Amino acid sequence: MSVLTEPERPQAEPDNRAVVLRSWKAPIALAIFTVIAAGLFILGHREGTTRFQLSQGSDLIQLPAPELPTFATGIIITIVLALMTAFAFYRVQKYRRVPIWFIAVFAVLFMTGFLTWAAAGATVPVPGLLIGTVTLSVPLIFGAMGGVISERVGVVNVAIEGQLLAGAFSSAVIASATGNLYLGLLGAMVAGVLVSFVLAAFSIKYFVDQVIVGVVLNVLVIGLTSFFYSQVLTKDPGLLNTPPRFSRIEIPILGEIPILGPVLFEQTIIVYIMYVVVALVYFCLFHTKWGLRMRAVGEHPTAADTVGINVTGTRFWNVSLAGAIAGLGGAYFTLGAVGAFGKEMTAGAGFIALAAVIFGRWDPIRATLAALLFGFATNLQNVLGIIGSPVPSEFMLMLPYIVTIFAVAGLVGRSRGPAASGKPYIKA
Amino acid sequence: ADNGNGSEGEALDFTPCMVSDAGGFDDKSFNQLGFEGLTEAAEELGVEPITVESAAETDYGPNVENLVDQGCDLIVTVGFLLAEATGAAAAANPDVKFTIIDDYVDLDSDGATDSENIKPIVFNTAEAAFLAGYAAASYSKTGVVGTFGGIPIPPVTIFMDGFVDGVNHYNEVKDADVKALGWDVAAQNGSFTGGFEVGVDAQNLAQGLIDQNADVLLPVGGPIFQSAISAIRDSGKEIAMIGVDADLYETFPDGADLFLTSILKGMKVGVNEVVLAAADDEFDGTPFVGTLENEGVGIAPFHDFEGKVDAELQAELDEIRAGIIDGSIEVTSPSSP
Amino acid sequence: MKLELRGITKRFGALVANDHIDLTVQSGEIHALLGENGAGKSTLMNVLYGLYQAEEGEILLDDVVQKFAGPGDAMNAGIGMVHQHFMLIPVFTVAENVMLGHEQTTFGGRLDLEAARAKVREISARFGFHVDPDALVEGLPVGVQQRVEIIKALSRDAKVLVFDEPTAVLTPQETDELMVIMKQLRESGTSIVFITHKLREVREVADRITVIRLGKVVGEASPTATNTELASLMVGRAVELTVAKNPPVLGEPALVVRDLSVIDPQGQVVVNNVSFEVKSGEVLVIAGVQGNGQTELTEALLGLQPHVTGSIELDGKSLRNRSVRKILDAGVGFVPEDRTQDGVVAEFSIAENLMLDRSTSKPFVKAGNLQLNFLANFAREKVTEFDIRTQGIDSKAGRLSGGNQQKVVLARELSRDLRLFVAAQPTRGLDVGSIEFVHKRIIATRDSGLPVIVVSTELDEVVALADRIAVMYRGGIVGIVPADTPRDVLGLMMAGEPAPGTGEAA
Amino acid sequence: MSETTAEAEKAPVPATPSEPKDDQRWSQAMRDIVGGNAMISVLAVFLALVVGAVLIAFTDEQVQETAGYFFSRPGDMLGAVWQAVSGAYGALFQGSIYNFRRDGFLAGIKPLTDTLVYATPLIVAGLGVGLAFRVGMFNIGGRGQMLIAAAGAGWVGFALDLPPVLHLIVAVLVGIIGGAIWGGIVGLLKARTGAHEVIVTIMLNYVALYLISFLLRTPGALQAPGSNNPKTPAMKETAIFPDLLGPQYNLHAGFLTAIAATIFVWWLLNRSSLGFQFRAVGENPNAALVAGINVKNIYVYTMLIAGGLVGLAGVNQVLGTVTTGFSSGIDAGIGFDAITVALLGRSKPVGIFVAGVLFGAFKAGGFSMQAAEGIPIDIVLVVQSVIVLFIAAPPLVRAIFRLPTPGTAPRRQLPIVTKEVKAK
Ligand SMILES: Nc1ncnc2c1ncn2[C@@H]1O[C@H](COP(=O)(O)OP(=O)(O)OP(=O)(O)O)[C@@H](O)[C@H]1O
Ligand SMILES: Nc1ncnc2c1ncn2[C@@H]1O[C@H](COP(=O)(O)OP(=O)(O)OP(=O)(O)O)[C@@H](O)[C@H]1O
Ligand SMILES: [Mg+2]
Ligand SMILES: [Mg+2]
Repeated sequence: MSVLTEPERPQAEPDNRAVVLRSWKAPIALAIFTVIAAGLFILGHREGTTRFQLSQGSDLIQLPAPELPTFATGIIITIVLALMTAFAFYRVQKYRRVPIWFIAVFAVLFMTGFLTWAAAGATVPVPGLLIGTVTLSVPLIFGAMGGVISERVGVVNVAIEGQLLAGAFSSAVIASATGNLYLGLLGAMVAGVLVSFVLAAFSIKYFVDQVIVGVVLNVLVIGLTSFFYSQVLTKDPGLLNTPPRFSRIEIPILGEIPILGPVLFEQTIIVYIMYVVVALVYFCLFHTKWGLRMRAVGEHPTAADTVGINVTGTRFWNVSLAGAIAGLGGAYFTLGAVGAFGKEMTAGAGFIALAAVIFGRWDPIRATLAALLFGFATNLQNVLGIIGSPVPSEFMLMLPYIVTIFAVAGLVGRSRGPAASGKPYIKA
Repeated sequence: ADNGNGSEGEALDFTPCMVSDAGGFDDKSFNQLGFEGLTEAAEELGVEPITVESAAETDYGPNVENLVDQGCDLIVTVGFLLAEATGAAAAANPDVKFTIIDDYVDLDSDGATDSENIKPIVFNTAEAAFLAGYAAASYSKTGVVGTFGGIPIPPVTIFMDGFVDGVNHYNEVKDADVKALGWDVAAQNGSFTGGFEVGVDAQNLAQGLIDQNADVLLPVGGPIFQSAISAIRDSGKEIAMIGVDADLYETFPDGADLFLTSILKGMKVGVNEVVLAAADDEFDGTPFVGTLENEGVGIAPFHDFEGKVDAELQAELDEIRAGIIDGSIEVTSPSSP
Repeated sequence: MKLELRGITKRFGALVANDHIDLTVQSGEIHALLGENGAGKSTLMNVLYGLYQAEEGEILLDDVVQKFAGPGDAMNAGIGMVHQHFMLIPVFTVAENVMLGHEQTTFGGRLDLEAARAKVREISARFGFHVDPDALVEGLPVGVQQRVEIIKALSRDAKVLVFDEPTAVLTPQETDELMVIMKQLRESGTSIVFITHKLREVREVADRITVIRLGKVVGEASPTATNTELASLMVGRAVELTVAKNPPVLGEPALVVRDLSVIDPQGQVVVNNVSFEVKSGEVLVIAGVQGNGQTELTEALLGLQPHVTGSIELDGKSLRNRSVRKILDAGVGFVPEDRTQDGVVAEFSIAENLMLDRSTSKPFVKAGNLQLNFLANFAREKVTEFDIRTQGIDSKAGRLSGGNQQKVVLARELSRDLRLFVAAQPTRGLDVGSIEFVHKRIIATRDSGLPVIVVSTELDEVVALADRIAVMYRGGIVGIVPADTPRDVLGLMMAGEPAPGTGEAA
Repeated sequence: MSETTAEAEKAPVPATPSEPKDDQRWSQAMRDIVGGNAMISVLAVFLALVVGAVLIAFTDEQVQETAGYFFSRPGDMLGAVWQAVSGAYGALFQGSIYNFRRDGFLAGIKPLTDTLVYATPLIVAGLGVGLAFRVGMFNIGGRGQMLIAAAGAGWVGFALDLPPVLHLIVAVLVGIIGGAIWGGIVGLLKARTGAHEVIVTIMLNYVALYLISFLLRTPGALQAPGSNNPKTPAMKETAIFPDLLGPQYNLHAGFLTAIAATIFVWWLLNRSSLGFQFRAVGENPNAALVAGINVKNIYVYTMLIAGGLVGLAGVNQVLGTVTTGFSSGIDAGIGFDAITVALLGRSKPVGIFVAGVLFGAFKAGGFSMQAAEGIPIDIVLVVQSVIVLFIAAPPLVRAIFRLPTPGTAPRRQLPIVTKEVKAK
């Protein structure tokens, strides 16, 4: 037998020695954007100046509107972006992370450069851009809150689209028939809950794959609402499909804050409800008994069961709640924005909301931010289309979707959802 | 629901039918107007029409074929997308009459409609839009007017072409500098919602134009004008709109106070007349081209805006109309029929 | 509190997991429940805890019949349980886990985390635990997680405490500490049901022993009974508790590992600079408490870990930074530690599982086509050779019992042309009969002249199989010692103390 | 083998009588048939038709009128209900299988061939979605994949001049490759960055839509020369799928591609090495990883093949169904319908084939239902989704019909959502 040559000392040392793994994703993404910036701002040379309008005519406090020389600004911003990219590479080389605020600053700079370039010789209405961002995001945020709640409790909610559409439909019909907007809102919530009931019943009671139920429910709701729309609503639109619309309410004082005031505090009641919902979902999810229990059920239902939590009931009621919230989002289409129901009027917003949930890593605040990002990209497309951007309109229309792909692939990547999400809880 | 053949006692044995394009009959635009024209004619004749909606472009062929199966005598198809289906069915069923809106069905590109039994109904909307553009420019106080569309397809962009040209004509004549946002005629590029749904997108586009100080809006594309109304109401500013297809002052009373005028496209009348003619066995295949001259297109009265527009405006418009009709003012659009 | 179970019967479909079981636990008694895997112990306890509803029988506490609709009722009645598989939410903190289910709230419905923290600190202090109430459970070592489970039970004033195999994941030292705690609890009047497979522990703390086999109570025993007596009562026949093996015939060092470190995706160093070698014809057992880097070490050998530094050489050829496919092709046989997760595809047939890691090349695949006839013959052969108890080669692997699943994995790996065999926790969760079988095959593999690495947390198994023992602690190797090293020394090494006089080896 | 089977009985299993008597065996067989899958499917279709009937009756004007005086003359309303429902489903049948109003069998059977035409893209796209399901991936990107494929095949079809058979083959291949690339992007992003395929496929649908819209209105790209409409020219004769049954039927050779694709996917999944790896990854990615299967590559291959199959649906649309040129709506929602087809077919090739034919029949029949009875085609969506819901929940169907539960343990659903490989 031989003598071992192993070191005598225990090789082990404290366990929690952490090492930062080098991830080149961030610097590479920054590099790509820097190249795009160079391509557009410098090679895609545009002359003139770009005006950034910061206040609206009706604002109490009028901010000056800065004017930037387009080409010079483009060059400067490109240089700064290049330096930041180099710095990011340097950090990663040295095994350090690229901080998130760094990426945020980069993004804002890039966006400023892009706006300056695209709106050469024109005015960028910053408040309008932001107001549109909020309004476009409203249904997405409601939908995302529905998604967050449902998935946190362990039921994948692919049916957000169906919940939004059902909410839009019933709120239009009810508000139109009764003339009462609040009954319309209530109707939207009830409709969302009904969709949720089916989702819950099939996935919780019959253990049907949640994604299947969700997908099928979307089809079902599209079919039903379109059917009733053609067969019933169009026969008497005056009675059934001309709901009143919420008007904007300006909140005193807050509404006067420069830039943000008009963006956040001159909105319809649905938007204010949305602020409350987001805040409540955040607070309740992380700071109340309800939230603790529902998260437990979504993470480890058996463990929740062993401490006496009714898993099935918790899932059922929270999925229903999710439906109610998403239903409210649906009401925004009819009572908040347009004032009439149209076939398939949600046009995929539910899927975007689902994307926001995943992008926002199942966190209400981040999901809201993700929805806002999407709204911003969409509205940027609108605004640039009007200003007359040099890019063909179809490519502008693609923008929000491409931004989302970049964000999901580049920034989020593999994200960990609630552990038991999507899994039925089967008890002996 | 009986067996479709419309066998209602002594009534005329004539079944007029219609196929929508993917927009459906409630698109508040040409499908709907055509539909109304058809139903009114049918009522007048005392016959039962059959109408089917298409959900996708693969549906057109089967829908037309199914209507032939149902024994239709006249089939109205709506939109250029149905050209092939119409042409094929017309060739296969020479004794069934067809009418198509917004296309000539010239699949063999010989400059003429392919079958005798097809009557195209087309409109040179640009002419009317030109007038509306001029009126908008004249009315605008901010010097900015704007337009946006649903999807960049010819039946939509032809409005935008005419409108922007009309604004430019005003600038030339009056040496003014009214800006028309949302459409670049030369590049054929502009702002679109990406669909014909009323919704948040359309509202934001309208909002965006308002942010650019536009005080006359021309939303083109089915029901999306409703979103523009929402945006105008929300802005609280004094902004006028121009309707399309029908006189929206009449057909959409909720927004009546906002319509400076509307660009009229005589689809309802056109379809109505073709159906009645066909029922009387007076169908012929000569295309109907709606122009200012034959009043197939036109603009609606100013209604509530009568007092707010320039006193001379109506006279100027009449003059331009005459100019267009006699050819001294040329209005062209890549999308003109 | 006195606990009494009368005539409990619980069926899972056709399977009778508990068959009219009677059990009485006196107040202030530690009552051990013995039985082989699948005997029905956990099922019985889950019935007691209200998780399962029994078809027949009743539960009495202090002679009062109880009606438990769910665990909530059982807990309110004073029953607490430390589950075999921990019932903790990994992403919650200790305090959150402890308060879950009976949360206190303050103004506005806000969770009163402070109260929960205080409770954790108070109970920790009482039993000398060192548990940080704000630590995330997923970051805690298993031993500490178990303490959290105990705190959880105690925070609800449990009068009857069930410990379901609590020692399986503990070092011998930790086990001893747990024994002390159990005795402490007994002093305070708590009744305890203690489930374990380790006869030594039973004899140390139990006041009485009940043995269950195939869902029935087969007898009572006193703590003074011998190991052999208890084992044969459990299994129903005499069992061989040791593995017969010849001294190893050692060859050249075949596997040489130098300065191997593994960093996990979170950036933690999980294997820290280890070096060792295994000769042909030798079994090196890697001992240690679960979670000390053994898993990652074996995964690194198989190329499953993305961030590995150092060198791994098999027969002089480097295995590092090669794909799993290449490493398998180089002749590494691997029995993963988590059978159901990593070993078999439950929905695949036994035959398909037998070709799982040879799905790309001959003899199972020719020109992209599966050779189903060949596979069927092969599978039938292996089912016979490895005594896999099944309806047929086409039944799903998921339907097999744990032992038979393990045999499928063994059959698959051992039927390849191997140069090295790595088996992680090969007998975990198996009954005595299957353990015997697996051990024999491992020794046979060694005797065929292959280097063998076995990872095990069970001292019995370590001692039974090893030619040499490497003990891991917190990612490093504490020492490599001969097979005849005394158990208490091994125990200390597993707790991180270097072996006395290291450097000597068999 | 026989020995081990006998041995297996030693486990603490069932107290079933060792020798079932004949009648018992018979009743067990009955139970299996009545409680089994085929029966459930039939009943689910039946239930869905009942739901459809309720909606049809509910919105029928005649029924609403007669309901007003239901209590005085109930017969009227029942008659109206019967009228509405039988009329609708009669039209559905005549539009999808056999039209009695036409003369002769050859004309009467035309609807059945139409059904197969509609079934073709549903089958191939369903195969693409189902294949991804089997690997645990959720391909909602059918729309984008079809559009790109249609654009590719269409461009070859109208812009190139090639000899007859070759032209068709090249067009089909280019289309399939287009779909495969659009799908492959998803697989690649998932494998390399972990991006969730659900998000990426949804986003790529829109990107494809706008990309194609742009090309359609760009002269020199897809737009028909000399026209200002966003529409391509007609396909050249040489690139069109030939008619299978002569010109009086619409059935074209594309249907053969659906059969071929079904056989191919069956072979792939059940007989090939790659398919074995696909299934392994779908069922248990961790075990697959340990068994040396490169899970990331499998994701990429899956999405390539799935995208190619869905692409074939797009190819069928432009070279078979609508050969006169297409616009951006050419996908006709098939990318989404394919999901329900795949679900109904339980992600198995033959099941998908049958489901595709069923849904094709609904589609064909839906048109005639609309034309004959004025019932909006949306009702078909309702019926289809209700079928899938019921089929997915056999216990519910059994409960409704009070059927016995079959002896076997409940079937586990095929995996749908990716079981993520544990972080390594
Ligand atoms: N939820 C369940 N469904 C079906 N069968 C089950 C279930 N839980 C346990 N069983 C079966 O019941 C029997 C008893 O299992 P149990 O977990 O009680 O055994 P045990 O004695 O605790 O074994 P171990 O020592 O391995 O923990 C086993 O055959 C097991 O397979
Ligand atoms: N889901 C199932 N469906 C059908 N039979 C099953 C299922 N699970 C287990 N069995 C059968 O039940 C019996 C007991 O299985 P179990 O897993 O409890 O075995 P075990 O006693 O734990 O054995 P081992 O010690 O080998 O793990 C076996 O014969 C097994 O084949
Ligand atoms: Mg147990
Ligand atoms: Mg077992």
